Amino acid sequence: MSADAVNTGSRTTRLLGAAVLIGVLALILLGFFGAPEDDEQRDAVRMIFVHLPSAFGIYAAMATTAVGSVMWLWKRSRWWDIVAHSSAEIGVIFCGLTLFTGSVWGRPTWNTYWDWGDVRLVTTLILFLMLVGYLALRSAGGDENAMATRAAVVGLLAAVNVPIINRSVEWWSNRTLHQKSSLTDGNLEDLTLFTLFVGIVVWALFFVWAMIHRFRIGWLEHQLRDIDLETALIQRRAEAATESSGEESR
Amino acid sequence: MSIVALRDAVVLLGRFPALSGVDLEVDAAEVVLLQGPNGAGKSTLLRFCAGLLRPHSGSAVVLGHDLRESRPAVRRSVGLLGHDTALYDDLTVTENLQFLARASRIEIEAVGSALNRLGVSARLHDVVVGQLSAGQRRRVALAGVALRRPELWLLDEPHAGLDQGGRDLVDGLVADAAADGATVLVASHELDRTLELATRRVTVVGGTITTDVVDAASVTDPPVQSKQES
Amino acid sequence: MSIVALRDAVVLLGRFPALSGVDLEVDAAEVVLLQGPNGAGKSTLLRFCAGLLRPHSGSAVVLGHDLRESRPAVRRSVGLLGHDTALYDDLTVTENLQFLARASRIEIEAVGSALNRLGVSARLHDVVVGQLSAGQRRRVALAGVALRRPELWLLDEPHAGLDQGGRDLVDGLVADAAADGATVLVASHELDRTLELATRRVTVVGGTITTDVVDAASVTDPPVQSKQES
Amino acid sequence: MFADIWLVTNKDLRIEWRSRVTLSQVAPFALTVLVLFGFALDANPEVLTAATSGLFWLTVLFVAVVAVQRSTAIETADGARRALLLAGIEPSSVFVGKALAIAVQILGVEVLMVGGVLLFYDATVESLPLLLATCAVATLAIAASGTLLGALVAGVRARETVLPILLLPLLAPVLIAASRAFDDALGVLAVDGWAWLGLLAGFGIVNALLGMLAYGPLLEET
Amino acid sequence: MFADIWLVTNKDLRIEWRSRVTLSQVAPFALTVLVLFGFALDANPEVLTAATSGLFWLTVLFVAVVAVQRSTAIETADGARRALLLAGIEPSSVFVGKALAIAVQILGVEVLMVGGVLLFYDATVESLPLLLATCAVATLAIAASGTLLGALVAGVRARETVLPILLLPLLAPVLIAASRAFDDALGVLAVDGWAWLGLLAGFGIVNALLGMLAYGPLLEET
Ligand code: HEM
Ligand SMILES: Nc1ncnc2c1ncn2[C@@H]1O[C@H](COP(=O)(O)OP(=O)(O)OP(=O)(O)O)[C@@H](O)[C@H]1O
Ligand SMILES: Nc1ncnc2c1ncn2[C@@H]1O[C@H](COP(=O)(O)OP(=O)(O)OP(=O)(O)O)[C@@H](O)[C@H]1O
Ligand SMILES: [Mg+2]
Ligand SMILES: [Mg+2]
Repeated sequence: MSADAVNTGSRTTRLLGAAVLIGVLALILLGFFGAPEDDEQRDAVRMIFVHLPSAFGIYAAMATTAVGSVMWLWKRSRWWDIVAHSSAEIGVIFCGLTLFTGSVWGRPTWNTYWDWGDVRLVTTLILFLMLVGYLALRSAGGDENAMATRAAVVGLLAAVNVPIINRSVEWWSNRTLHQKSSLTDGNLEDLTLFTLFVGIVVWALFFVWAMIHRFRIGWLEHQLRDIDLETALIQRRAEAATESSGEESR
Repeated sequence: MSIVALRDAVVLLGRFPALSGVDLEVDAAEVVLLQGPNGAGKSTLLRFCAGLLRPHSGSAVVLGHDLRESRPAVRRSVGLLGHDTALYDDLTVTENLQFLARASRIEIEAVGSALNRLGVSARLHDVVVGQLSAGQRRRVALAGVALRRPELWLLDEPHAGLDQGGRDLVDGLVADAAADGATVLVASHELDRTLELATRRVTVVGGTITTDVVDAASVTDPPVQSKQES
Repeated sequence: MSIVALRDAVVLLGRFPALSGVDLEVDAAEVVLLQGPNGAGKSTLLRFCAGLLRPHSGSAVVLGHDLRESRPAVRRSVGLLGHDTALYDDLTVTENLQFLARASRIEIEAVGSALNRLGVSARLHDVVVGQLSAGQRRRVALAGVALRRPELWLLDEPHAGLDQGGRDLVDGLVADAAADGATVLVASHELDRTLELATRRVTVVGGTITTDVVDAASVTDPPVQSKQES
Repeated sequence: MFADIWLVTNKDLRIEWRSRVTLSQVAPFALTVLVLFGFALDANPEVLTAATSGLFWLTVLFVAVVAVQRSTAIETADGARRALLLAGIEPSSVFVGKALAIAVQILGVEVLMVGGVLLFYDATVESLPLLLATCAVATLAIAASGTLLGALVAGVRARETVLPILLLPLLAPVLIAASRAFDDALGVLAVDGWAWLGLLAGFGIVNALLGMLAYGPLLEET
Repeated sequence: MFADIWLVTNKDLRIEWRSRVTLSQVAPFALTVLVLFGFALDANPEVLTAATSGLFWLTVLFVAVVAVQRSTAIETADGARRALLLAGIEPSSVFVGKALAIAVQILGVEVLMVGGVLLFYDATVESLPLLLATCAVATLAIAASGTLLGALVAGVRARETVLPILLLPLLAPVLIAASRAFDDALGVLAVDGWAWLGLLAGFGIVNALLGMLAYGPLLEET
């Protein structure tokens, strides 16, 4: 443990990190030079290589948060609590990235950065706000256990958004600028599809890599607290030894 | 069967080990005085026994219920008077106690007699609790505990803020409770009063118990005011 | 010149005459014990003398200032310890006292010695006040009063919640203040302790003063178990 | 169960009644916000008409935040929460009881606000049943979420500010769905109000169930 | 005088910093409200553009309510107000000190909000000086009124609700003037923004003076 205590990396994460770097390079090459441009959207279509993997990143992160939250509430397992917290933080990043790439993409294709009527956009934004609230709550401090329980409830409330985001284009098909699932209807070019998969894999690796690091930080903090607790306990008991004679005069 | 059975119980407030390993066995009908310096952990111990705090480690059984699992069951059968009075400022004295009675499934008639028992004058029954004096407020809170006739009484400085008459009432209350077979834990700094009541004296320092004297004699002992400390 | 001079002072809380006509003259360096049943009006009397309440009728002069006109001037020169501690929960002990010191134009160094004086251990100096135990909190509040070295000390149950050492500290504090020529009004139910300290005993009942005994004997009495700190 | 719920609702409403907060403060607050919207959209009648439903429900959301804040303050003052715990009432009963008390207050304010909107914003009611149903269902959904989050933030240091940032996004779906249903009820937009109402009901049920489940663990952790 | 002001400002900001309320909570709150306006005005881009300035300042008003609530809560907990009274700091210094602390927080949030408006509401800045001046002046006016009313409601039983209903109408002039000035700065409307700014300054000065005078008597009455 002592080696890990100095930094949160390990052989696995370094390998993962390298894979992510290489993957991003490959993605750039494939995305810009490999995949063909779209008939209507022209070069703008390349945004999908970041946009969709980011969106899937939200799903993965929120699913992890949901599982972690349930496990905390059920088993009161600190391990899962830290998992939930870590993945929620990463989820905020993915969510922000989705919003950002989406609105940048929207400018050329939909001729607007933002559309208040598009249910998918709106629900994604709601999720983002709820995650910001989640982090605000976490940072408000206070008793660790109480905080974990509160955060778990908020995490679950936020996670409920995910299926809605995903299904919204079907449920409100008249109120969306988004196209329906483009992965399954099979009219993407092969190379585009391939690049998209590369993007998804790279983002998934990034997620795992970031999770491991963030989790280790959280876990180390937790252990530090345990060590602190040991010393605090010793100090606290020492009060008894010194003070059974006099009052706490000093 | 012992009413309270703690073994090496550690309780954290935030990250601070307010109880750093407590071993305590209390049998039915005992009256235990908890003494010790400020910040020793007396209030924490009482709140812990009331099922309001979670044990961090160690084992803890109160009234037959394990505090790691079934704290709600414990809460229903104890009565706790804390430093704060846990009353609704905007409700009158009667309304507060009636709420407590209904919530604890006790007949409403008990309210009047509990208030009488604690010497809360009739003028105050319809006064909003937020307007009471410090001592009046504590009397009402005590009436709320007495009302429930708990099996385990947890009193945190019950004499504080009460006038002479009030102090005598508290003593009577504790004596009666013990006579009825209930168990009482009293944290107090007013040793001269509580020593008379207690059958046992436990000293808490630094979140653990340092001395534990079963003091059958002290029941007859006159209140010398001193010994302990200083 | 008398420090406190009330003549038929009536004070209303809401519409309730918490003081129903008080006549009281206190001279410099007196230590006056206010006793009386719960709800008698002791706390109200202290808050009134601190310049926090407006007289409804009657005349009231404290430290030479008329309470009908110049209450801010009174407030600056008195020190009040109330039932609540008037500290900021989110600031640490030191920060709270430093704030008080700066606001009252007192050198910052006084903070450390006031805390020492009240026996607040060094571990607590950087703890946020909201996390203190009841007694620790009152010690800090008392340090805040001592810090200001007021001409008139108004202490509302200063012993409540303090452990034995703390009680002795309070007694020492009061004795020293009186020796320095300051005047002290103490409301208390712990007569056995305060009787030793006081030079005069005033009984408040129903918002007026019923008995007023100057207790010369006790002045010469040594403050028995004294010496501060055990 | 029902006795306990009524006990809690009754207590909260009695405290409200004693302090007259809803009547003398929340209701004026709601009207103030409505009028302020008028100022902010400054004398642009078409805009105001188009926005009526949205502004109505946005105001209700702010009212809800205020009402929940008050409902939480009642429990946290002087450790009163402890009393509830020690009394041993089922947490789910406490939840339902407090939610009902909040719902009653919000409903009262809504009645007033409908009047205000008709008056200030020059709106007309096309479908009264839809309007009433929307108010009822949305209010229950809001009260359920509000009570849950109220318990959630009760122990947090800065709950005045944490509450709105958690509650408002959570209620955004209610805002949208209730506004669309109102658009239909007020004849502003040709949408299917009843479909939105269904959505609202679903949201309300999910939140109420979640609340009943989560309230216990939340009360535990003080 | 200045030392006292700084003492109070410093204390308030320190408490804020310790609890990170502004950073992690008030700012997201502002963002949430901005977004909620978007939801409420649903898919009506013209309305949104026309209303941008109004919604911006309305949001600032809500932020102000939250910030003042927090600032008041600091003083009222456990009779801390009494400490201020007994310490003998000039009430006017307390007033200025607390107002400054609030102003600093609100200004911080406004910076963020300008970003949000540019993104979500598709706004463009035409005159940066006017924009900045309006923010500064309006914020001071808001902070002054807010602090004054904060003291006013401190002793009131249900201050969570009284504060907004007093503060919001009082700030209606700020809302209007600042919105018009912003309309000019964002190039939405061809009005004379600087003239509105003058009005704003006048309002701010009057409120600040009133606050300094009235704060003492208000602190008195607990
Ligand atoms: C801020 C604006 C946007 C947000 C928040 C957003 C959000 C999302 C989300 C959450 C998904 C994942 C849905 C799923 O497959 O489950 C998604 C997918 C997608 N988005 Fe966006 N989006 C935005 C803008 C855009 C724009 C401007 C375009 C392009 C014209 C676009 C095109 C797509 C496409 C093609 C998919 C993949 C759909 C599929 O295969 O299922 N999005 N977006
Ligand atoms: N979050 C925290 N961080 C650090 N210390 C804490 C925290 N919470 C509580 N404490 C400490 O834990 C102890 C709590 O003790 P407790 O209130 O049980 O004391 P007590 O014996 O009742 O004292 P008193 O006689 O003053 O009432 C105190 O020493 C307090 O300073
Ligand atoms: N608004 C009010 N309406 C009615 N009665 C009130 C109101 N405010 C205060 N009182 C009464 O005024 C009295 C206040 O007394 P005060 O707090 O001064 O008593 P005290 O002598 O300090 O008592 P204690 O020993 O309990 O601290 C109490 O009897 C209280 O019930
Ligand atoms: Mg204690
Ligand atoms: Mg009193």
